Amino acid sequence: APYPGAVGKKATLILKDLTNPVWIQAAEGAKAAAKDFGMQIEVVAPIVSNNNDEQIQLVQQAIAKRKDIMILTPADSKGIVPAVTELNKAKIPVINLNTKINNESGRANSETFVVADNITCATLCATELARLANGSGEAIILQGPSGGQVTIDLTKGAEDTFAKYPGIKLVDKKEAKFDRATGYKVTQDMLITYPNLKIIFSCNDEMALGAVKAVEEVGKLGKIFIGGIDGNKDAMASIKEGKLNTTVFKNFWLQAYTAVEAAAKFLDGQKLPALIPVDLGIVTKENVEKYLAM
Amino acid sequence: MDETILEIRNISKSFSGVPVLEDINMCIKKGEVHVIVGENGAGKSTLMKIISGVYKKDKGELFFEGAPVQINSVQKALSVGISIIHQEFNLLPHRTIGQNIFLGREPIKSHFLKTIDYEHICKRSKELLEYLGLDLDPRTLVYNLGIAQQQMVEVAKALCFESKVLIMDEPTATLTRKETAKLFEIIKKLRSEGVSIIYISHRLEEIKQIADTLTVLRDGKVVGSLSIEDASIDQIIRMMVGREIKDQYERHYHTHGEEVLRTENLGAKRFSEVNINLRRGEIVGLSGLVGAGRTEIAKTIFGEDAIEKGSVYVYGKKYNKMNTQRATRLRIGLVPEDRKEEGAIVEMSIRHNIIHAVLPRLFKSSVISKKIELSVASKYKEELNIKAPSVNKLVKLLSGGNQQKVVIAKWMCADCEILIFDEPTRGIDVGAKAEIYAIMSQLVGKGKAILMISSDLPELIGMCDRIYTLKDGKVTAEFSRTEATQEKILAACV
Amino acid sequence: MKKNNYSRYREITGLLAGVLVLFIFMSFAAEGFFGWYNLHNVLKDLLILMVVASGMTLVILLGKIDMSAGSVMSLASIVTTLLLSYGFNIVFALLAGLLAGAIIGFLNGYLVGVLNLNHFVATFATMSIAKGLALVACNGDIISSDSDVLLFIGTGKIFGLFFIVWFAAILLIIMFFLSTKTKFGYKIYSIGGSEQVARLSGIKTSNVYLLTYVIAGVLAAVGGIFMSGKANSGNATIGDGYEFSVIATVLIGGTPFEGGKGGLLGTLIGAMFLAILKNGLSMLGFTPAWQYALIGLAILIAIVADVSINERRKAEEKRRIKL
Amino acid sequence: MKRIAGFALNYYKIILLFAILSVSSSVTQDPLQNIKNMIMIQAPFVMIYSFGMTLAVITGGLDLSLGSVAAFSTCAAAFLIIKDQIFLGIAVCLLIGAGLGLLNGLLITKAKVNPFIATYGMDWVIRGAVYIMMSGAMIYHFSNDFKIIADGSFLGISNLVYISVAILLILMFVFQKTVFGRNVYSTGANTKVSRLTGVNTDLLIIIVYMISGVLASTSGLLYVARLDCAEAFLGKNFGLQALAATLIGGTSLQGGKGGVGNTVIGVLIMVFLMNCLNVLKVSTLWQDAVFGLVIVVSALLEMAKQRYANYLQL
Ligand SMILES: Nc1ncnc2c1ncn2[C@@H]1O[C@H](COP(=O)(O)OP(=O)(O)OP(=O)(O)O)[C@@H](O)[C@H]1O
Ligand SMILES: Nc1ncnc2c1ncn2[C@@H]1O[C@H](COP(=O)(O)OP(=O)(O)OP(=O)(O)O)[C@@H](O)[C@H]1O
Ligand SMILES: [Mg+2]
Ligand SMILES: [Mg+2]
Repeated sequence: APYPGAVGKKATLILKDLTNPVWIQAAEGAKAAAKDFGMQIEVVAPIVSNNNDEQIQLVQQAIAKRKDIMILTPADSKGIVPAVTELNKAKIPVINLNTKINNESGRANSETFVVADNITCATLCATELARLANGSGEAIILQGPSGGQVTIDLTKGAEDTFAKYPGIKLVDKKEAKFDRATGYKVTQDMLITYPNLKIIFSCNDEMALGAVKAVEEVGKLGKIFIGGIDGNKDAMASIKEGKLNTTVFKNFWLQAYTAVEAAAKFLDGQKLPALIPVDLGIVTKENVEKYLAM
Repeated sequence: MDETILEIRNISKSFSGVPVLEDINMCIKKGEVHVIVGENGAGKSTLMKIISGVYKKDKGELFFEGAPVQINSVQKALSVGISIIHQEFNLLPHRTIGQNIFLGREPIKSHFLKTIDYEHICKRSKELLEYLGLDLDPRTLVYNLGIAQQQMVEVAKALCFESKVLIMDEPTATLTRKETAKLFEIIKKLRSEGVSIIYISHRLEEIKQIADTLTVLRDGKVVGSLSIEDASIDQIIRMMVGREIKDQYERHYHTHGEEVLRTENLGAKRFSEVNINLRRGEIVGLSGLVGAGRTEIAKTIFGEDAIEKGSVYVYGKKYNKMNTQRATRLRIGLVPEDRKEEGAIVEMSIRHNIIHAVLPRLFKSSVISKKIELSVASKYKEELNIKAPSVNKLVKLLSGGNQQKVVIAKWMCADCEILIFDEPTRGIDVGAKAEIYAIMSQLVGKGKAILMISSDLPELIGMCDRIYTLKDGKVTAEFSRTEATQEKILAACV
Repeated sequence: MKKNNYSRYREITGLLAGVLVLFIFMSFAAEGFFGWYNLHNVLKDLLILMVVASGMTLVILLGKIDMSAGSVMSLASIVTTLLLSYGFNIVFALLAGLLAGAIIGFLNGYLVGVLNLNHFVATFATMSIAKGLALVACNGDIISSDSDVLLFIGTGKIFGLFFIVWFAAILLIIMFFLSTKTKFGYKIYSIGGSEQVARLSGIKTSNVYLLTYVIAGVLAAVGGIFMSGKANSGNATIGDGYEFSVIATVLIGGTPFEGGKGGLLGTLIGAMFLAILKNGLSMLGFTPAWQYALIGLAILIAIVADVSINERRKAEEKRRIKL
Repeated sequence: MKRIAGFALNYYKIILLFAILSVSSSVTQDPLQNIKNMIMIQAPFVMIYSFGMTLAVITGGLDLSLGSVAAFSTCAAAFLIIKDQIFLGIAVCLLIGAGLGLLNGLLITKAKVNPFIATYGMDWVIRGAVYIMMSGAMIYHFSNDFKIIADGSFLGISNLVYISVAILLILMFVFQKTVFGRNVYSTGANTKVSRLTGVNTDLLIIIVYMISGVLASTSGLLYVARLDCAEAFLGKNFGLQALAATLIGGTSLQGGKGGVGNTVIGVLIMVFLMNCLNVLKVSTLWQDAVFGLVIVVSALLEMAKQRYANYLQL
């Protein structure tokens, strides 16, 4: 075993969701890592996706089960703080994954942050879209359910990026509930409202694929550039076909694997860097084959 | 005795443009029993609801003890000293007797917290119940009471106000003789204490027993007020309906055909070992005190309640299980006692209701033709003389008697061979009653068979060829038309 | 005769037995379930549910429903934390949160009790309105709070017990008292039993509707504030779908939609049932997918197994006779 | 004045629809295309599952399980359709829809569970089942033969329109013109009277929930064909949307009143309103609030219409 100190130790991985394909990949990555390092891992998630209150309950359950380490993917970076404080009090080390725990108060300490955060993702995707559009044109953002952390972060990332290009005008932000059908519907409305639309930044691949469908139907594919986030199989297939322009391969499997490895290292007594980056790949038509093979 | 306590002047009321009361004038004297009679829909209950603050009057004035009063809420009426026993039951089934009696004006223990003094409620209720001769625990849920007992609780509720004017809207419709007698005793006692009583009833034979004064309403107008000594039943009827009604129980007796219905040791929740039979061209009565289980027998034959023991023979064929679909296929029809909940869909039109039962047979292809529907419905509307401007009128807008006729029309339209009438004339005025009797006669004349349940003994004796008496869910005797007398039947019922 | 009085509790005993069995099963089967730390947390969550559900119970006792409860929680959460973030005093912020609940409750009561709008439609609409207002107010953002008081409300302890436990307990005792001993409580049962009868008995129904909906709104707001306390932040999605759990709790507790019967005690046991079930299933390691299926099944079983099915059938038979 | 008020109240829904339409048309550059979009593509989906809700509401109940039924049946069918067994797949999908509807119906009629809680519980169970079945997978890239169902058009009109109009006509016929439909209305208005008139009310209610299930599956299937993907979280907001459309359309929750015709208007108001907000560039955040207001206002107008029905007779 590479990390003898971790063998037999009990870890809990709290995800944001376990019904969505990408998070199920994460669960698999975590389990693979646990097997490799001889750890016991329990992967849990709220029943209602992205529900902060349920995540707090899951944290408390992990404390009740006296786990050795906690890997946490907060659905709400601010709302999880009291639960992390509790973990700190219970002396259960926290590995922060995917979304950064807001530690302005200094009461929510984690050992490390495995970076695959949404702001970075959004920056990558928005930059690629801006490049495709030659740095000018009207842009919209398709958002997840209003008020959710993911939406907030991704929107912020995209807004900040677009703001760097004087030619790009962010004309609207619309909620499309993270699902394909709504993404499709909202995009239809947007195409009518903004006839000169050039960029559609979507907060996940599902809505992006809905947007692709709507754009395809008005024959503007290639004139409007669409980008998603996540890198799910369907999206990459669409990129290969030349419909979707880009997505960010978040590599959930690797994220989770990396986080569990970090946990193992920590339990083994090694010192962790403050940040552990995970390779976030920007997928384009050129490199899509590589990602499809992964 | 001559002092006027309540005077009604020029009261008018209309519902969505339709006048229901027009210029009503009436005087209620202190310590009298003032009976109000009138056909269904004459406006009796509406007038009472205006007096007791439930409805707002459109026009007119009320004078109480000589001074004008504005009664604009139930609370106000009560504070003035007017209380009412409504025609519909007004009890909450899941609350106790005591809670019901004090409903809406519970005594308060602590004024700050507004907590209820439940002990006082129980004590006072117990007294009232005893006064009415009822041995009931005030903590019993009303849900567990029989219908007659519920009615007595209503009486207790009204008495509890110690008011000066007590309105009773058909209090005896659900009472047995014994309880009716008890109620009359109480009315007399109250009268002697100076309480005025306004009493509404369709049972004309009661009136002579208790009334001091009588007012007749017809079509929302006062036809006349007279002292009881001056009134004869015939005259009252004439005033009510505006025409002469001949022999009420009009029957032609026929030779009876084959047997269409027979029960063999039929038993269910509240009755057992019931053996009765019914032949074509025959009206058979079921008599018994309220709670004897007559309705249950009817519902079991009709398949609404499950048969637990024994069986039912219809046209000679034996059935151990019955449900309402099978019963209707066998051309059995039930006119239930609870018209509004079980008889007609009051939210729908007359037309809908009349052809409801015949639908699958009328439209074999399953596609409804509006033309046929209209003509069939109109035919029965005419035939039964249902008073309504059109068959598209909603049933809830009809008077009780006309609603009942709609229910009967439904089964006539379905061409039923066996009809079960459960309390067909309860709460129905004399005119409509006579019409319903005529319809029943006509039906048996055509060879149909009728099972009739009624608490009104004269009507049962007048209409039936045979009468079974029931007690506690068991058949106690059978009388033929010639043998049946009120005394014999009563003796078999108690 | 006396037994009739207690027939109401017979239904509850069945459910209580179910809860006990569930509890014992989970104690043995689920690692970490039976321990003060976990049970204390379960108690806290169940009391938050119960606070909201006790308002809902009153509404359902009236024979009505309040679909806006979840959205009111979100709105209260946002209003409170937003005001805090603008530097307002905590007491003021909390009162404003409660007031937001009261206003939506009043709107519900007005639509239902005064304008006679169908209760489901009315509260279904205010559900959207309240959620919308919350989103607009916070501009779709999550609002963090640095208030130690709010944090204390959500996570602090007094004499070893969570503040929420104390507070909810007092609130519930008041609610029990209100619903069973006071004139107002009597009126709720009466109107639920039959609005017509209540009105004919001189009860001003519109006032009772208004007050009941306001209470329900305020209690939902309390629940929302508790939730933001737990997270020490405000979130417009805090109460999403919560009304459904709350309604399920009330129904499992034996207060049927018809109104007029049942009560808070049943709801409390219903809340125990759901809270223990959720915590236990999660502790047992079921994935969310399985939890979905099993919770749904448990709700159905709890309702189907309810003794009151027979009651319901009987009630239908024994409908009051109207002449 | 009275005439104007009467007219406004009688046709307020049409007027509302017209108002929304003119507002949205005045700001878009290609209003016809926009309206075509709404009617041809957006409305049909919503309409079909809203019909299911409407029917359930007519029986005096409601069906909160529409969305999960759509997800479960289409996901199960997708396994077949992806292997090019299109007809078998569609049949399986509709059968599953009917089967789940049957379960709802049995719970409501035989176990006497209130429809609200019965279909809510079923929603959880079915949603759980589809998550378990898919365990994170999605099925996509169907053959064109299947996609044409929702993508294709005939004489310039989208297939979706033909399908939804056909369903509408069939439902209108069945529920307005046949004995079955009449009995459903009677049962909704008063179950007990209907039973005592010899109607098999339990069976009718069960059939209606089965139809509702089939309609949910149908719209699910159309979504899958249109978006070329079957996934476990399809239709999460079907139930509430359908309920809103039904209520805006004016079908009363008391049962026995209203109909799918009303729901067409309800759906159009809803879809056009959302579209209008979008083209007016109103922030998404306001949409919930506006939506709630529209429900209240239309309910109040409906009530005013009923109350002044006599007064308003022109
Ligand atoms: N709330 C109401 N809305 C509309 N019409 C009503 C209302 N209440 C009563 N009516 C109508 O007013 C008329 C008088 O009704 P009312 O109940 O006063 O008659 P009644 O004399 O008491 O008859 P019954 O002997 O059947 O009790 C009837 O035609 C009835 O349909
Ligand atoms: N406490 C009660 N509350 C409401 N309805 C009742 C009550 N008791 C009986 N009923 C109903 O009243 C009807 C009459 O039942 P009851 O027990 O009085 O037998 P019955 O012999 O049919 O009496 P009757 O036909 O004279 O009213 C039945 O439909 C029964 O369900
Ligand atoms: Mg009357
Ligand atoms: Mg009877």
